[in-house]
Amino acid sequence: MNLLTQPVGPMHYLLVGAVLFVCGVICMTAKRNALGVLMGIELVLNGATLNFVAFGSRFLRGDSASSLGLDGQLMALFVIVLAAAEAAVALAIALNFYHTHATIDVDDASELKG
Amino acid sequence: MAEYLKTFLPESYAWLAYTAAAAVHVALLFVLAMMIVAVSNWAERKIAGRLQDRLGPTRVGGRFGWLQSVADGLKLLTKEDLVPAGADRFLFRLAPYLCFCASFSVYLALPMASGWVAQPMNVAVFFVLAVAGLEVLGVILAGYASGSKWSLFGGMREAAQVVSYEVPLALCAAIPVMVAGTMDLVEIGNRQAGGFWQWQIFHDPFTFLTFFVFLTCAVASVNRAPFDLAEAESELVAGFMTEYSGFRWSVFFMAEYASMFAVSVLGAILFFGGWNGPLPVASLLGLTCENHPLAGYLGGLLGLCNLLVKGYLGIIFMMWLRWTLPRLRIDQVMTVCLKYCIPLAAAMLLGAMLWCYALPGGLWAAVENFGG
Amino acid sequence: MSVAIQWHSLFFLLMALAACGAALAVVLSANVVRMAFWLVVSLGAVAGLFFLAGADLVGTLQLMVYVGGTLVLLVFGVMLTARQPFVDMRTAPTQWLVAALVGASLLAVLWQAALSVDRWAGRGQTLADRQAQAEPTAAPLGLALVGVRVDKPDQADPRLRDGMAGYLLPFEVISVHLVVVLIGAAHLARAKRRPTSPEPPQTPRTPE
Amino acid sequence: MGLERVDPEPVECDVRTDEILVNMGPQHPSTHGVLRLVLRTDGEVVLEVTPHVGYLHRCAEKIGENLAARQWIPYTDRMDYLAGMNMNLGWALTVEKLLKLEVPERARHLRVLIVELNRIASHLMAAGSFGLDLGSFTPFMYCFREREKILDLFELACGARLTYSYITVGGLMADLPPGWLPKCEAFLKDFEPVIDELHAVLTSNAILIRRSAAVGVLSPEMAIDYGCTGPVLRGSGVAWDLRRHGDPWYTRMYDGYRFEVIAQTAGHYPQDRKYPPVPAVAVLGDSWHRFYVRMLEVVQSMGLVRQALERYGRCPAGIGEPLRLTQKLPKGEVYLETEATKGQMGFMVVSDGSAIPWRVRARSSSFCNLSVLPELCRGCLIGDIPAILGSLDIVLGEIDR
Repeated sequence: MNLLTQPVGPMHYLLVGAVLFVCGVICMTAKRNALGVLMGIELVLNGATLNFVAFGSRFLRGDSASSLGLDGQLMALFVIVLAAAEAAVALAIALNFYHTHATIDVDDASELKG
Repeated sequence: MAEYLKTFLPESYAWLAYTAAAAVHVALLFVLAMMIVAVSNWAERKIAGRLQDRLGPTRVGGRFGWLQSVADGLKLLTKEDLVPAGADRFLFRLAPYLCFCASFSVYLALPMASGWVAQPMNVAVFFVLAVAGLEVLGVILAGYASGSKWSLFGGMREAAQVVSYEVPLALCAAIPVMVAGTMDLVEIGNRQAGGFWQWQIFHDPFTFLTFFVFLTCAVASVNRAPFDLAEAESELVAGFMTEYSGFRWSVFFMAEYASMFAVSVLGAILFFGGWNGPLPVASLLGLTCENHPLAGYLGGLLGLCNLLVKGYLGIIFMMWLRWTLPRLRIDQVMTVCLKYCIPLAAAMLLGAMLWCYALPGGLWAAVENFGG
Repeated sequence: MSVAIQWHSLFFLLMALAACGAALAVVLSANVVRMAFWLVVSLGAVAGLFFLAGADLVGTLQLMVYVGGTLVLLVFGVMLTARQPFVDMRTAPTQWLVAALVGASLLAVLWQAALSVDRWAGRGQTLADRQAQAEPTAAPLGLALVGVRVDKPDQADPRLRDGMAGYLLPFEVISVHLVVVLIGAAHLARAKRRPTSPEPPQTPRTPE
Repeated sequence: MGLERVDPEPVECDVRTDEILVNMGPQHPSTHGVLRLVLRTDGEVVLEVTPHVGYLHRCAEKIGENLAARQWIPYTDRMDYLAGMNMNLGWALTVEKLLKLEVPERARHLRVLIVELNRIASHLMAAGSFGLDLGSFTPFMYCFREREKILDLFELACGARLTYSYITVGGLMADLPPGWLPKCEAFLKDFEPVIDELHAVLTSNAILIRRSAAVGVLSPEMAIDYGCTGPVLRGSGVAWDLRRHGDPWYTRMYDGYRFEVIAQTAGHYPQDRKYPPVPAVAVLGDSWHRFYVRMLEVVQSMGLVRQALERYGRCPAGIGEPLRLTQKLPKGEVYLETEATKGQMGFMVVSDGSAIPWRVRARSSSFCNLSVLPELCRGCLIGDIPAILGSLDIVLGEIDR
């Protein structure tokens, strides 16, 4: 009940962000499906965005001093928009790879190995 | 409401008051949405019947078949709920509820009269558009999880169509937002109080034209004919709903009607004054909160009726379209969106922007200025 | 401070659990469509967290662009590349082990870092205090994007006060970047063959 | 003539994905019965269509070799069940030609009357279901409403609404009941404005035009090569109608009747009243033209019905004697094609001198019309398949027999 009775601060957001970030990293390293890797990247980006919003939120901090203020939210906006662009390009690459290799297993993408 | 309930309860049970208040709000919204679904279902059958020179339902619940929706619901509830052998069972079962959640969450931010909104929101227009667009995820998952190629085609079509039509829809919604200067739906509605000449559709020629682009995109984004490609009966059997039966199918059905009404109400608030009638009857009669809380309540009720009528006009228009027009082909749907709707909406945005810059008061003010 | 439940905290807990649980499910599910589904849940819950942090514009944008656009695109990609329905590519146990080790150590570092600053815990204010400070963010954000910072009128540096602290340039850069990326993605996704039909029947799909 | 052939090369599409093999039918809503199409598609683009027939095979021809000639009439009803009268007529004329059996003048006009009414009913069904295939439900109901009125007339005449067995070898089963002629005239009068309605909701509907114009273009050469007949052939601009160009044994039934063969020759359709113009996007031989030909033929059939009504009324009583079941057929063989509603319906009878034919054969018009489907559908979109199939207007009962 401790968590329920005390107000939420940026710390709590950071913890959630950390979990998302780590899940994303594991996805990126462990998944063999190119789209799985892409999903890992999305998770990582979201974990980071969460931190930006948490630090930028006056609502959480309660004090406006030394806060990121609106900059945090602006960063979050940019991350979201850029993630959309990144997903489009990554998907195009995955599709192209699929046409040439008939699979999207990233372990098969090894032509550039010496 | 929670504060009112709290007075009856000891301090340590304050949470009960909040929960009860929340439950009542949720129940109200849910009942509203379900009533809309039930009435729309009946109306669709009746209107289709009349358009096709037949009577439509006449048996259940009296001469006009008022209770047909109840009978339909009972039938669907008692039908067997099949899951195909090749389906991804988990996602297959979940997909209808995802659709349902998305289209009902829209009601969270839709005001039903001045101030009658579940969650007042600063970015309500944006929120409504965003949440309404989430319905597509349920459809895609349904199409994929069914393990049927027809369903897959339906899901793919829906994905392509809805993601494309969100762009012109958002552009069209941006124009009244810009004219009103706020994204708060309550505020937008209140700004159009007065009379029908204050409605935003009559603000300037650009908003007038925008409404028709908005109408096209709205019909397309809720997948109604002639844009009902995802469930194109003669091509894809029933698209993403092919493998669904019984209750799960009816959940999709409810989601469709709920989002139809939501988009109609959104259009009504953005362009047709929302809860403000064509003539300012409520303020003429003095039905405002300043006079008496009860009078304010009555005025709100009047506004609700206004909005419901406007929303239903939208729904009836969509039904009329559905039972009249043939279906477009997928490439033609995309052409309509990319080659016509988006450039038109963009041009309207530019035009409305210039108009707002040159004649800030809108057409009515411009006429008055000219006369004066 | 009363012992009554803080509703804000309760909802935060719900959303946080949904986000973390779904993120874990993304890691653990083998089927790529289920991964996409859990990702939707996770990102949706993150949008909820944004709302709870008072960032309603960012939350809505997350719902619209991320969940409604990017993820639809992703699921679309999954469908296009699923050779047989319900593909799963198993990862070797040793790779899982390495990934788990990396993840666990990273988590430990981040966890420690988050807990290390006491000021971040957010103790000491009531909800009422915070609600007094919360204000709509849509208009200031929009103004900041076109270069006017209404939230920082007391800038010491006059250059920053005159709009240099705004985000007009990044905004423009990102707009151009988006256009370039979308054209590039559309070009990349096309098959490298000359279509023989005079009018291609399908245009490549791009997100908004 | 400004014809465009469909590019026979498989269409290259932008975003290439896996080829999918899809089964369309035999339980698909728009395959007009139990047709099964196997589609090889790349996304929405159809690379190849293979029709599979035979789900409705009932050994009709073999049955005909074990029955007296007149007993086979009910089986012809069940071939093209949307135009039973035309099927009856085809078989009756074939056997009559073998027997050199003349029918009385009153029976001749009654046959024209009934057969053309059935043609209207069949074309209405084709037009309505074409609209339905393109997603427009309401015109289908309008077409059905008018068709019901024709079926009511048939019910009055012969007691049946679908499988009539009315026209028989040697004449007809019964003369018209009293009061039938005014009812038929009333129907024609009511029907006239409905045609304009149908033109408004179907023929000149912008979406329908865009869905069907330049879709499934069938060149006249290809139509002839594949043996396409009826409205499908005429939709490609070939003015060929067996009622005018057929066997004399058949064409003399229409002696003295005025009607136009509906086909776009020299750039325009024969028109005796105002119809919606041919849209600029339409290409001769596409789905829209096939549909349009049927709509115009309905009007021609109405004219024929009017003429037949008048002539029938002037004839003395006597509609012929049905052939006795024990009557021996003369030795020999006869093949006769008639202009049924879907195309040229041919019947062949070979007799060894007994009352029961030695060999019976039916040449299905829908079968030949369907055979061109793989050519028409190559490279189209999935949404075009119902449009093309609907414009071919096939009936599986006739294909599978």
